[in-house]
Amino acid sequence: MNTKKIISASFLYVDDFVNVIKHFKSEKRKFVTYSPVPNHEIEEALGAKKSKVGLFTLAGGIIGLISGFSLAGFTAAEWNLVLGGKPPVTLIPFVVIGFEFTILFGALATLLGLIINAKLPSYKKLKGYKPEFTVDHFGISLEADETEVASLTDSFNTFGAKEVTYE
Amino acid sequence: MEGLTYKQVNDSVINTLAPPRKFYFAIVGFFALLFAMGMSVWFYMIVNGLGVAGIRHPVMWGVFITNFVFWVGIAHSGTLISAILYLFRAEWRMSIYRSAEAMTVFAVATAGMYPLIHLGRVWVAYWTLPIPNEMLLWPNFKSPLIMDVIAISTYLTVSASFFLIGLIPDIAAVREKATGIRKKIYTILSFGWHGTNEQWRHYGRAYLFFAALATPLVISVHSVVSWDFALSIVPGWHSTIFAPYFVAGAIHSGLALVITLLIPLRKIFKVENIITIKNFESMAKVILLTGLIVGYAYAIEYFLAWYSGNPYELAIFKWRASGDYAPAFWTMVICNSIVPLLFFFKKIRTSIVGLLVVSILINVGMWFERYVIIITSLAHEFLPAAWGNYSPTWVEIGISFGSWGFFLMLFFLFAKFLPSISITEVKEILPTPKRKGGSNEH
Amino acid sequence: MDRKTFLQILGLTGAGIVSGCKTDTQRLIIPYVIPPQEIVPGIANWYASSCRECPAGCGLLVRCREGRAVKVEGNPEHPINQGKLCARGQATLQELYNPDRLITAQMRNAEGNFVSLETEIAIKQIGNHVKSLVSQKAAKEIAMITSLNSGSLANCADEFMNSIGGEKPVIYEAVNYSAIKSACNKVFGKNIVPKMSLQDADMILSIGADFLETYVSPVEFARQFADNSDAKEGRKSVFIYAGATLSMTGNVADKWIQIPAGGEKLFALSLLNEICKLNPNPIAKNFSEGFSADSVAGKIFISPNDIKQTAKLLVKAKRPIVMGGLMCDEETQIAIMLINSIIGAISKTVFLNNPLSYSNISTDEEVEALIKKCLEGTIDTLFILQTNPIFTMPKHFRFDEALKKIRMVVAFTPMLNETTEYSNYVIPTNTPLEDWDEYQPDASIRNYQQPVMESVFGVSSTGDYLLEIFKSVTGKTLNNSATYYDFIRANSKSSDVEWKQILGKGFSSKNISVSETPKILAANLLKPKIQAMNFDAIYFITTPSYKYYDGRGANKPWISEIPDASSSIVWENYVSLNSKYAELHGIKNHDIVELTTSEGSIEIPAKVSTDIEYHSVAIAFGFGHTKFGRYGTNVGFSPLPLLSKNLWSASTIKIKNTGKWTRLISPSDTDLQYQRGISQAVLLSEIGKDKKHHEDLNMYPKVQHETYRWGMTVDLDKCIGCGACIAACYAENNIPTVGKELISKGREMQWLRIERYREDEFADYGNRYIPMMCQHCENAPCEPVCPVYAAYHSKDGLNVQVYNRCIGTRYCSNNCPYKVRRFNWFSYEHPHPTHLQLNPDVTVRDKGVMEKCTFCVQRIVEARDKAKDEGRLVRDGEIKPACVQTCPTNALVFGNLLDEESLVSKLKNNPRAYRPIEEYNTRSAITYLQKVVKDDYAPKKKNKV
Amino acid sequence: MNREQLRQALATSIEANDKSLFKPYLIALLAVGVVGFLVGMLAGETQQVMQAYLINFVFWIGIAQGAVILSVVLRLTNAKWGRPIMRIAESASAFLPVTILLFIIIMLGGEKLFIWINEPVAHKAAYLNAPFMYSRVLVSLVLMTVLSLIYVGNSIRNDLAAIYHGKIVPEHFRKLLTNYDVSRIEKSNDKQTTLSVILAICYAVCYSVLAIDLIMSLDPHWVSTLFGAYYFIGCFYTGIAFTIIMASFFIGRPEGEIIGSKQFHDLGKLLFGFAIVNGDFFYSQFLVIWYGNLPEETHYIIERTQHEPWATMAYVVLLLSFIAPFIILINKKIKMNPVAMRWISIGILLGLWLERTLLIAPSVSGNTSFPNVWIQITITLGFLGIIITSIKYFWSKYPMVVYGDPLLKHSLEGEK
Repeated sequence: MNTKKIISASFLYVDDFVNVIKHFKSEKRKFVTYSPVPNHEIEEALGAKKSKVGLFTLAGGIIGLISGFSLAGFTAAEWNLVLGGKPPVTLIPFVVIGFEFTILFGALATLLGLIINAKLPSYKKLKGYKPEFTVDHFGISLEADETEVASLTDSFNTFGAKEVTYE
Repeated sequence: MEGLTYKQVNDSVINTLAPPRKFYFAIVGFFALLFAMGMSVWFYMIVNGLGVAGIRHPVMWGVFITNFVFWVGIAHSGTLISAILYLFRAEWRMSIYRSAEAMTVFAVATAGMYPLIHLGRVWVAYWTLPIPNEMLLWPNFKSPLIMDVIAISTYLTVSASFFLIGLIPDIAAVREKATGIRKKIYTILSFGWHGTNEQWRHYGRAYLFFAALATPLVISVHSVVSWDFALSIVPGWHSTIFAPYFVAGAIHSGLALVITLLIPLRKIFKVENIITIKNFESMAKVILLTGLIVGYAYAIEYFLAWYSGNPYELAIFKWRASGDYAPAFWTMVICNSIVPLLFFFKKIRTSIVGLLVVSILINVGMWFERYVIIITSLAHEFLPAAWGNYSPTWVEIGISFGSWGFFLMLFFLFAKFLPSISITEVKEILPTPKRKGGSNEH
Repeated sequence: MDRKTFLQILGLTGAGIVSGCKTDTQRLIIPYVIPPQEIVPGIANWYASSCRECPAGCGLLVRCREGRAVKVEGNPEHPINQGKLCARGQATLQELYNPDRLITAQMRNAEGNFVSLETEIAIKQIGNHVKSLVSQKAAKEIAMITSLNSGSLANCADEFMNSIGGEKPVIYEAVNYSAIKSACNKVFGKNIVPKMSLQDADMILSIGADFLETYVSPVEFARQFADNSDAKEGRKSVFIYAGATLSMTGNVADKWIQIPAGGEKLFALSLLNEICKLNPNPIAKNFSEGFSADSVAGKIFISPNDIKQTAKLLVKAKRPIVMGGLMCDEETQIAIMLINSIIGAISKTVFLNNPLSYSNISTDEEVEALIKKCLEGTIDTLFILQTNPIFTMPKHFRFDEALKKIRMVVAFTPMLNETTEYSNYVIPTNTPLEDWDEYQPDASIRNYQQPVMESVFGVSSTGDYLLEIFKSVTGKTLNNSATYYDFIRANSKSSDVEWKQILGKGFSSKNISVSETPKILAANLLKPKIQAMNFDAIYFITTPSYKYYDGRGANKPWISEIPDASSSIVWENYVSLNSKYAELHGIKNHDIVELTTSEGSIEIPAKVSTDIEYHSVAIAFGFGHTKFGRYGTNVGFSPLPLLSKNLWSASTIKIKNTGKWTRLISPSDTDLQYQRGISQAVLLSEIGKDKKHHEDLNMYPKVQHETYRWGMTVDLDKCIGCGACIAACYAENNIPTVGKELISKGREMQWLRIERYREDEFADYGNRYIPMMCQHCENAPCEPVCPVYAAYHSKDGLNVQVYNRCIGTRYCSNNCPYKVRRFNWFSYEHPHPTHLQLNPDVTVRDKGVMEKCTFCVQRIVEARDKAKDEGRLVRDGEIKPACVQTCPTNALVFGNLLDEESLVSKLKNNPRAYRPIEEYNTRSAITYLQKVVKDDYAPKKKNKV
Repeated sequence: MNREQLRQALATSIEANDKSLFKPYLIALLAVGVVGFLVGMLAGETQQVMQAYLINFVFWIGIAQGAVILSVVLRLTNAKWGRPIMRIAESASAFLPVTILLFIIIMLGGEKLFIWINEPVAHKAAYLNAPFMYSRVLVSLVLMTVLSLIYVGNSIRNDLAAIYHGKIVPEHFRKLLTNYDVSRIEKSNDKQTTLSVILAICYAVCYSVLAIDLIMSLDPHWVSTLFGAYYFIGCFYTGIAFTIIMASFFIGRPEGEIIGSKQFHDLGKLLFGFAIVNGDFFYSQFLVIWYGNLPEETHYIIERTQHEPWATMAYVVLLLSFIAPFIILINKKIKMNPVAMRWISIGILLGLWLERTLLIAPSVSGNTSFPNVWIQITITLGFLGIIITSIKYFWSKYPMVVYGDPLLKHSLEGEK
């Protein structure tokens, strides 16, 4: 019977780590990578698509712009009062309101986008995660059959892994 | 910063969160007391009426609004450093932006109290918010004050979110070193961050968009603050240059306060190798630029007041320089546009003493700038029979000190409980660890 | 529900114990216009009455809401004031609602302290005492001193004293015209103070007569003066003021002849001398022999030409008048009377057939005779009726000593004052608005007063008390009158129908036949005695304050808070010094100087100005009470210690700078207008020329008004700076007074202020006034900046302030170029019973909100609704905001600007029209009309504004 | 492209010493300008001619100086990305000496432009009088020209020194490189930084003076405190746009090989940023004036936004200089496309040119008449001819890459 194990390896050097990623990618294996800092080379190696957070920002911004102008415009029309000779509904000063709402809604939508896309908050402990990954180790973890553990450990070591563990 | 490793950075920043000594509690306690004192004075004023303060007819705005503009200005440097310089890819921001950003949040919170303090009827302050109600009572969105309410609350929301987003990976790092109750708190605050590349992918984009949104926001916020004055017809207020001039002034004072606070901070936390003199020098250069802009604005306002031939404008500007508030005026001119010129000398902008002295003087000068603009214009408006001079009473002074207490209390708490230097971003500017020779290209 | 019950339900009269003697009179009061009915809540009742703040006798209308008087206004039908009132008249409500009024009688006990006792018991005790005197045949030991009453109360007092066999009452007034009376007697054989009129007068010479302030009948004079100087093209009327101080009156003169205090006699005599040269009159020539202008002018430091020119003008004029002020002694008044006679003023502007009530005032000799008796110990009991001689009598009279000698001094007064300090009994009385009375300002008019409301403190009138005492002395009623009301009713000799009409109207009048102009009696005229002025001496003079009169107005904070017309100083007085003199002697504003005369010395702050002649110093009288309620005590300084016998005549004085310093409080720091053209003036010949053109530019579409656009015009040529409008505004709009401490901090609450500027267009002297209130701008800068729509522009053009919506950001005030918005820095107190005066139609604002002039929107709404009910538009002149209503000179006009035919629209197109700070595009609803300076009298022009 | 390839390309280019400066189209442009000018004058349309001339004057000097300031800013901010296009921006400086000559015509016809020359405004006469104003403008122009030329010259000398380091210096550069070699580049760069600071400060001051004198004073009763800054920021904005257009012409040329899409991306971001700043400065003035509603300020705005033909033109200006660039430049791909960027920049320049017209024409020739289109077009073409000629001259004579700049290495292959 095959028991699944989570193997996780940590690397000190980015170039080693990139090689590992490329290797496992070519093997079409599923794996999770960790890094203490974001890194272009790693991202390139992973070849992930551009994040969709930007769409949230854009949508938020547009909704904000519309709601800012309409809030100001409709409430002013509701009051329908002349102030200092200025007509009740006049767009020029409402630009500020429209602008601020654009920013506010855009920012909140970005926050929402981040939370949804990055699946935050997620307090479940990830298997294969090690504290060093937030310090200086680049980590990779993958699910493997128990039988594969040894060979995988070996291949990690050949790529220069500092430490390989499994559970 | 050369030669540091990820681990060294990680450790030295997390070390700043080591359990504090008694002295620290004494300081925080002192500021908390100061804050409580300020709050009591405010309460006294609410009960008795605004008459206990020095504001009067015709100077209806005084130290409260001066403080408001001052604190909003302070806030601006944080966003400048964290967002604008992020977009400009300036590396010198990395080690200082976190504390600058914390300053932003606390300064906006402090600033936000002042419009409330100065209200005649603070208990109905919520009428300024667009809260749906069955009476269909909505605020007047044409009023610069409502623009201000919207701008400041947007600013507080966005800068606080930006601050928290930036903190997430760092708190994850801190979490791993923490124990006991602290660990639990940091775990919650870290939103379950693990630093997977999937997370980083979204995080990077989100951070970029936040920066892209915060940049125009920061400019708009102080523009809106300036329009609190410029949209009036008060001589000395009604000026088209106010928006850019206030933005520059805000950054001027904000950076000065960042320098003032970071110099002792880096000493206490022994992070001189992370917050280096180079960081300060870069800030000094920006201060030099903003100082020049502010000086340009002073000069052009004076010249055009004469050129316009408007007797009221001209009278105000003459009176500022020679009237009852001339000392304040010259303090402002010298501290804001003359003293910063010292930063032309490399010796001064790279000396800790020089930086500290100049930045403190700028803070004094910028406070007086707002004081001069607000008070002198109101005191000598159109009708000479309605002129009157203003001076603050103990109420205004007490509340002002209280607000410093509030700000410094928060800042000290922050410094001990959250990483005051961005661990992640400092790591980012270190050379990427590579087996085949490092490079910091990223 | 009747009025009384209603009041009790409202709980308005805490001390509503009504003395039994008067309940039966309560029902008979007659409201003005509205028929006598029960009070309808929310609907105001108007009652006619009469103002008793000074003896001028203006007619009043009292507005009552829910049974309490909330506003007084002039009675438009009354011949004296024709609807107008001065600041003192407006503030008469603060006498009524003064929180320091007595509730019960006060009796001095053995230790010399006052104890309260029931007024009825006190009256009984006094009655018993008088009874015992009468029974001991010692009625001659009873004396009475009373303020000026002409009509029923005077009759009542006379008959009271007469019936019990006491002395004839002495009528004492500090402001008396006995010099005129005796001069009139000597010249014409008539022992009277004649009625004077400025109606259509084309040449007015005032020798120290402040006829716009306190002189004889100021409201009447102000109206007449403004009427005939209405800026018509090429108008001829000329006003010359000769005196030591440029008073509020002198300020509107075409020319000020600066004569030193005490120089009036020489001036008058030389003028008479010059007039005789032009218009010979042997008696006058003889009287003024040796006082030619050339010989006299140098002695009073003026140019002979000033006298000669004045003489020419007077002779040439068709309806001239010369008036002599309080400081003029008998001989001066004789000279003036002779001038008036020669130039033909008699029966045109001076009416010997119509004696004023002032004629009844006892002479100084009569007063002194009474005091002498007291000092000799022959007076046992003295009744003091509504007068305060201790405050006004110079020490020469020794009145204080006299009072100490008397066993029983009974003072009838609403509240304690300096004289009550010497009294054994103080009987609290009603104020004029609370009770019946009758007053005759001159021979042609009888004013009637009704109790427009329940007595605030449940006390009675002086007349009722006298009748009570009489009853307890004799057991009979005086003149068969059970109450004072009956007494008046009987005195009126009218039928019931007439009586109702009279009460409804507030007065009755009769025509007086014009008699032959009397001949001048030569026999009585002795050659005048003259002392030349001394170049080195400084002469001191005091004049009654236009705010406090002889001091009786000092307990009214509304008036105290009105900045003085000539110095803008509030709550206090000072000594005026000539600026050249002050400079020479190192005295500056606010320095405390010591003034010493032969009689005594006082210390008083100095105010330096060019409004006073070099050799003269002046102090306003009426300040410096030592006991006059919370508002009146220790306000300013009394010059009494400096004075010998005559209160108003000049005396030499020594001035010493003490080196001490105080701060005279004024709401404005400067009186220069820096050529900003705020209060503008124009030469008569240049009216309409050289007007600044303002482009009609607007970023936004023009504001459209429906039906009405309320607006106002203010004619600065008519504005005399008297402050009546301010007092009216206080009364109408529930504006709190704040005291001088807060004013010094810029916390005054007046919605309407009169800005005072020194002329800078025309050099030398004079104050320029401009009433400044909310301008109700079309493009109001205050409105758009309000975050919560608390300020907005209404459809009929008002700039509306919604107190309930205001959150107190105060931005509106910052952005108001006219600085007319007021902020409630505190919650202001209205101590009991002043809160009863509050106008129920106007919100009382709490701390933290902004407020300002509303154009009396409550009046606008009322009139508009009424017009709507009647299916018509509001008529022009139907709405009068409080300030417009009371303005004695009609300087303010209110109306609909959309109506081309309205008076305000016409005035708006007057060539003198301008709007201050017009270049800021505020499009205000208030248009000012430039003050006119006659070319002949224009001081040398400085640079043009 | 590596360093040696670049060196060779540059050397080839400058040694070619292209004499065919006056291409037929340039001659045609210049001729059209001169003819338009003369015909207009002869037809008695002096004011129209001078107006068109002034519009073009303030427009083109702004472009040339703005481009130079772009180089200054790139230097001061140590922008690595900007090194490949720095010299292209600097090349606009060739137009600057010409501006001084061009100004003489304004001096000659100033009466037709500046109403206050014949009707002095009393309280401003001390400042607004012809001799003082002309000297102010001349001093500003000369100062900026001299400083810019020194700045560009120093930069070129460093490059030549680097290019000919160890090589034979061609005849016409010998004088420049006398006693000069690569060893002095570092010190020179320090000096250049100082000079940059001076240039930037002088730019702000001088161009504020020019804005007030040449544009604001046309309506001597109007004042806006931001106007000086609005003008010099606008000039910088046009300078960026113009640099983009010039850079786009280098694509395909050997010197242009180091200009990649990254440069256009960053220039595009800069353009986007300054579109916003320019719009912000406009709004800052407009909002304040609109809100204040003071006739002394609003008459200027009302004339230009509520009366035809200016009202329509105002919307076109807003569209071209702010709304269109703002919307288009959000897109990253467009920013990286040189041809697209060229056309966007031309659109922006057109917008700004119309904006100058909108500022100047209503003040000069009244608020109803539309400017004479033919005079406008011919004179504009003439100015275009002059600036192209001067820039072409520069291009043919000097190395078009800051070869000696230490930060250029980031744009070269094999050097990181």
